[in-house]
Parts: sequence; C-alpha cells; structure tokens
Amino acid sequence: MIVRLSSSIFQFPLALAAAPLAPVGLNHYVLLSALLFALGFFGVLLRRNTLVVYMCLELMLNASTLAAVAFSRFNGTMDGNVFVFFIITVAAAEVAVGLAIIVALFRLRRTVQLEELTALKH
Amino acid sequence: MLPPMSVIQVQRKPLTFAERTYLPQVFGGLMITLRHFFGRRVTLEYPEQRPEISPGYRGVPTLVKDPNGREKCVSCQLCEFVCPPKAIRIVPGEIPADAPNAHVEKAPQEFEINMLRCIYCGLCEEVCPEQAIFLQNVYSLCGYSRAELVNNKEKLYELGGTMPDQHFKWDKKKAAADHAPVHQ
Amino acid sequence: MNLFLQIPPVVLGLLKGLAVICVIFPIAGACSMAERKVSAWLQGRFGPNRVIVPWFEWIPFLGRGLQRLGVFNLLADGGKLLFKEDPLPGHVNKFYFMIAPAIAIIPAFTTVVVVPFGAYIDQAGQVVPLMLANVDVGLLAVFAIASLGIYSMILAGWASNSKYPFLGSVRASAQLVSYELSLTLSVLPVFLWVNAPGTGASLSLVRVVAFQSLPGFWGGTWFIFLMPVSAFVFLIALFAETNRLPFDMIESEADLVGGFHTEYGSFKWSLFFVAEYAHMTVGSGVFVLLFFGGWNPLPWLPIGTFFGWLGLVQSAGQFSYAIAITQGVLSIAIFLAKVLFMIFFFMWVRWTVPRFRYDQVMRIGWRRLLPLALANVVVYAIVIALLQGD
Amino acid sequence: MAEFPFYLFAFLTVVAAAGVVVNRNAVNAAICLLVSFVGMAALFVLLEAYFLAVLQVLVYAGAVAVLFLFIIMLFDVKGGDPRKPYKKIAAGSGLVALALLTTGLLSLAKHGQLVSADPATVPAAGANLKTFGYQLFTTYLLPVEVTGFLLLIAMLGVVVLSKKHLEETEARSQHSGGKV
Repeated sequence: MIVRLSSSIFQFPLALAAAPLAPVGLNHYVLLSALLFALGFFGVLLRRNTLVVYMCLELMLNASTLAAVAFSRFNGTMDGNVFVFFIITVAAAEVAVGLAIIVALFRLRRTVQLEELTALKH
Repeated sequence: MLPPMSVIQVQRKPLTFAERTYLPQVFGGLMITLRHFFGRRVTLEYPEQRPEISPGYRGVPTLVKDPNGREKCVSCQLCEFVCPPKAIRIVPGEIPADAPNAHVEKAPQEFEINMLRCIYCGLCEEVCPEQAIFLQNVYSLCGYSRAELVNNKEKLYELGGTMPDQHFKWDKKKAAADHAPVHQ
Repeated sequence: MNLFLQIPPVVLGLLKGLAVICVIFPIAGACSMAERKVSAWLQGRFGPNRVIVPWFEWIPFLGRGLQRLGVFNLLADGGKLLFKEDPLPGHVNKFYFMIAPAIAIIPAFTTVVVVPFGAYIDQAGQVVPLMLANVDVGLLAVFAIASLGIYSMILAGWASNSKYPFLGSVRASAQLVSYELSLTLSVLPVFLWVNAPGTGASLSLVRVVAFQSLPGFWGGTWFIFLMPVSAFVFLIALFAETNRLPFDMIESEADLVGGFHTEYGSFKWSLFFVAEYAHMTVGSGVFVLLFFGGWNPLPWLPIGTFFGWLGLVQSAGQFSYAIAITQGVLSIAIFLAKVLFMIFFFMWVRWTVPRFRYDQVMRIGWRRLLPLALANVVVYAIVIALLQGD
Repeated sequence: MAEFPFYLFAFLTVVAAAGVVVNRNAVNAAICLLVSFVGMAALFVLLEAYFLAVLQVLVYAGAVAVLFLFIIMLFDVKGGDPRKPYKKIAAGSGLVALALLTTGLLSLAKHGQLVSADPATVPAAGANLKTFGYQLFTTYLLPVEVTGFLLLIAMLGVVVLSKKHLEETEARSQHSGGKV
C-alpha cells in the first residue's frame, strides 16, 4: 500500500514539508491536519464499503483534533486540549452507535456495500 | 400391579449470597491446592523407583524353563491357535537325539511372539497344558525397529527364566521311558 | 561513578531500558517453567526435574538442586523452541501471521517503561524512584499500551484463517474490551485518595507508593486494607486482561483446540507465551504498587524506616553511592519478591479454579464486576469528599 | 531535535491514512487506521499533550480500531469490495480533495506563516494533568455532564440496536431463504 503513494496528490505536500527540515511550528501541524482531513474526506467519497467510509470519517475527526491540540499548544491555552477530550469521548460514543447501526444493517441486508443500500432511492 | 414407588421430591436449596459469589468455594479450593503444595509428592520417580507389581499382573508373555533348566514347551501350538491377534508363531521341532530327554517330547524349533500384535489377554497362559508360557511382570518394552519387538525363543526364555514348580515332568517321563520296554 | 553520570541521557535511557528488558525477559521465560513446577507441586507431583547440563552435575549440592528445580529444562525448552522447524501453514495470511507474535511482545515489554520498580534515597533525603520514565499519566499509559496487546490475538486469530483461532480471537477482543472498563474504574478510588485537594495531581504509580510509605497509621496502610473492593475488582479484571485461567477463554483448549495460537508452532508460539507472562509480570507489578505498598517491606513499615534499621542511612553531609546502590538493590529485591508472589498467586489460582464458560465470563464482566466497580467509585468518592473536603 | 520526530510521525500518520483510503482489504485498512491513530498519539506527545496522547491510544487504538476489526471479521468481508473497489465519482472526489488541499496550501502561502510563538516560551498547558482536571470540572462542567449523558444515551442506543427483534429475524429468514 505504501508503493501506491506515488501519486502526485500525496507527494506534493510531503515534499513541501520535508524539504527544509525547518523548525516545526504551528504551520506544520495545521498543514498535516489539513492533509489528513483531506485524505479522510477523499476516502469518504471514494470508498464503497460502509465500514471503510466510517473509518475515513474517524480519520477526519482525528485530523481535527490534531489541529485543536496544536493551536492549544502554541497559544499556551487549555481550551483546545479540553475540546479534544470531548471530541474523543464523543467519537467513542459515535463509533459505538455507528457500528451498531452498520451491524443492524448487515443483519437485515447481508451487505455493507454502499450502492446496494438504496432502499430509499426506489 | 407394582406398588407405587414412594418418590421423594428433593428440593435443591437456593444458593446463599456467599455461594453465589463463588468466593468461599474458590478460597476453599485454594486452600486444598495449597495443602497439596506442601504435602507429600505422590509421583513415582520412574527409572529409579519401580512400581510394585501385583501377583496377577499380565505383563509381557514369556517362556519358562523347569527347575532343571529344560524347556517346558512341547510345541503343541495351542497358544498359537488360541491367540486372538495371532501374535504367536511356532515352528515345532525334534529334540536332538543326543539330548538326555530325547524321543520323549517335541520342543519348539522357533517360537516368536510379535509384541506389536500381542494384546496381553493371557489366553496363551490359560491354554498352555505344560504351563510353559506365562505373562510375567515385565511391563516396559521398547525397541528401535519393528523387528526388534518380535521376541524370539532366546529372548522369551531370557525374559521368562525358570519357574520352580514341583512337577518334574521330564524326570518322570525319562524314568518312565527308561523302565518301559523299548517299542522300536 | 562520574563516568556513569556523563553518559548522554539518550544512551543512558537505552541502557536502562535494555537492563529492564534483560530482567523482564528471563522472568517471563522462567515463568513458563515455574508454571509447570508450581502446577506439579499443587497437584502433588514433582514436575520436570531431569534435564541437566553435563558439567553442572559436578557441583556438589547446587547442581542437583537446580536440576530438581527444573532450571535446565528452561534452557532445553528454549533451545528446542528456537531450533524447531517453524511451520507456516499454507492457508494463512502470511504477513499478519508473522507479525502477530511480534505485536504481542512489543506492548508487553513497553508497559515496563512507566512502572517503577525500586527506590533509593538521595542527598536531599528524597526518595527517588527507579524507573524508566516518570510521567504524570503513569497508570493510564500502562493501560493504554497494554490494550494494544489485543491486536496480536485478533490478528493471529484472523490471519490463521481457521475457525478455532478465529473464535478465540473474537472472544479475546470482546473479553478484553469488557474487562478494561472494570480495570480502569477499580483504580479510580486509589487516585482519588492519593490526589487529595491541594496536593497537585498525578496518575503516577510513584505517588501511590509514596502515599503508602507515609509515617503514621493511615499513611502506612497499604491500599489493599483501605480499599479491598478496588483490589478485588482490579485483581479479577487483571486475570481477565492477562487471559489467565478462570478467564482464558481465548485459548480454552477444551473447546477451541488452542485458541488463537492453534496454527502456531515453535518460536512464534513461544513468543505468545513470553508476552503473556510479561503481561502477567507487569500486571502483578502494578497490582503490588497500587495495593501492596510497592517496595515497602511490610504494612506500616516504610522502606525509609527499614533502611534505618539496617543502618543504610545517608548522613546529611556526605553521600555514598555504595549505600544508595544497596538501597536500590534492596528495594528492587523486595518489590520483585512481591511480584513473584503475585505470579505464584496467578498460577495457584490457575491450577485450582476451573475455566468459566464464555457467557459466564461476559456476565461476570458486565453484570457483576462493572456495577461493583462503579458502586465502589461512588462510595469512595463520597467518603473521600467527606474526609478530605474543606 | 524536535524536527526529526515530527517528520517521522507525520509521514507515518499520513502514509497510514492514505493506506486506509486506498486499501482494498478492509482488515488492512483497519490496521492502517490503527497505525494512523498511534502516529497521531505520538504527535500529541510531541505537542506535550501527554494525557491526550494516552487517551488517544486508549480510546482510539485500544477500543475504536478493535471494534472496527471485530466488526470486519464478523462480517467476513475479507475479499474487500467484490467488484471495483472505488466509485465512479472517485475522480471527482479526488479533484475536490485536491482542490481543498491546494486552497489551503495557497492560503497558507499567501498569508504567510501562521503566527505561532516559540514553543519554548509558551507553557505547555496540556501537559499539566491538574489544570486539565480543574478546567474540566469548572469551566467545562456543563459539557462534561452533557458528554456523560451522551455516553449513556449512546450505550442505551447500542443496546437497543443490537437486540434482535422478532420482525428482523423473520425478515432475515425470508431474505436468506429460511437458512439463518
């Protein structure tokens, strides 16, 4: 899977980040966070397996926490950290409920493929 | 008509709270194992210590000799016929003419018990009219090849040794043969 | 000694880590032997007592003694497992099958980093804990890293591509996640007690031990006397988390052949066991630190007083490394003795109590232990608020 | 010294995240997700948010990823997506993501660096466990309560969702021709 990364989408920001080995500041963390968020977003649009889509959602959530922690660290405030605490808690609840829904769906339909779950379409 | 059986309905006592937590039982069990921890070891340390073999033990079947050191087997082949797994093979033979007990009986030329087949049932011992084959107390038998586990005559006598009985069958037969008129 | 202090901190950290691994790994390995000896003794048997390295026979008393203890069996076992043919079944997912044992080992040894294992008294008269990293989040880090160990079982079971390992790994994941709740909740009262208002806050295990080494009746009390329910819940959850016998659902050989390691053999298989024993060692260590007073020799007998009795006290002006090292070694010895007793206790229970059924395991976890842990937290929160509140 | 670990873990996290997106096999994707979570925890450590790092490992890596793996294994979707793994709008979504990225990068480039103080001068607020607890139970007391309530609701919801209803069982037995 690492080999497939040679597509330009992934190379560009990495090259940008790695080039100078500059002192790491807020910029780097925010950029990384944006990159992860974009990856997650990309995955949500791209994949057809409900579970993988859900994983990509988690990835997006996680990316946002990184930004919050970074802002909190570089501004010397507590709020971002506390916020991440809540995000993690909510994410745990959300994963539990979401996976329960997926399991229920799978029991009913015997599939987790998105385009087969089109009952509302017809 | 059978009289109606008197049935006693046994009421199982409901478990108490302590019992439902399992804890008293678990602690009791722990105490029992701890007693064994400090108690006497019951394991026999095998190669040095050997188990006591009881008299009726059915170990490896062996051939025995009489008190004078003669073979008792007369190769009647009853054991060969009775052996359920057909582990015994006997080739009957003459006793050499120059032997002191020649012309009285036969003796096995070959006597093989295949220990890979033997099931230690003891029927050979039961059936032997001469009391020549015994299941004795040899219980550990091992070898590196299949051929090694087929006991031949020498091996069987070596395992069996002599059986100090008081029949002196050969002596009597010899005496009878000496006193009787010669037939041929 | 000065040379020792001049080593750069990174190298020093690596050396310390290596030293700790060098202790934990043999303990974990020796546990597999001890398990067999203890099981034998508990059942009135001798256990393995035959293997001997040739020249050791000539040592008059010790050689035979070690042979009877089965010490050399350990070496023979290790050699056997190392040089045996390493089977790789054709139907497995090779990558995950290979890395699963490694994943088992890594978290098991990483947890040691935040566990203190001894202490000495420095120039200022302060008790300095011996540990690799004294972090604020101490115990949480242990829980977090230990919870990663579950992946080895899940991956091993899944990669084996065979139904018994798979069932074992599914059971493992459900069981470990269930008991983690009780495990974490059960230690909360301890930290509520330790982090009294106005004293700073830390989840470090050092702080817990420091609290159990205070002078006076309440200070010197070990937490097992103060919070027996917490200790009980923690112990049960520890049994479940380390997959020890009343809860070893994932390998229950009666119904699952060998559970998640059914398809494994030789060295990879033995790695799972080293990991299990390492988990057990660290778990016992944490239990000792939390509830059995860490490196304090007896309840109400802090190690400082103990050193005083032995004359191992540093006078105010001069600081002797020899005394400090003796103190450190002594405290480590006390701590290790307690840990070994805990490991013995694990084995003792294993060879006494039969395995639960899986539904019983789940029922105990969710319907007995979790409510008990929650009630325990609530009660202690109220009690501590009443005692320590202003 | 802080640069090398940052680039290492950033690279690890991004590669793992990309692995989640492109992997056909759902189990591989879940493992990549796990690696990404752990990498993120390492980044939290670099940001001196130790408590959050541990929480990240404990909750995300220790529970969330396990749940994902558990469900994937239960569904036995080991072949991944049976047909084409990616949707037709993959190209479109790729463009969107790329546009998002480019916009962000451009805005960063245009407005220069985000104003960030030297980390050495700013206190690492997240490192102090006491402040954390203090904040949670004073300023953020209401959110804590609400989150607790949310967790309770979520737990109840999961219990209700996981219960096998009678109608559902019937529907399934019809769906699979009587075989369950």
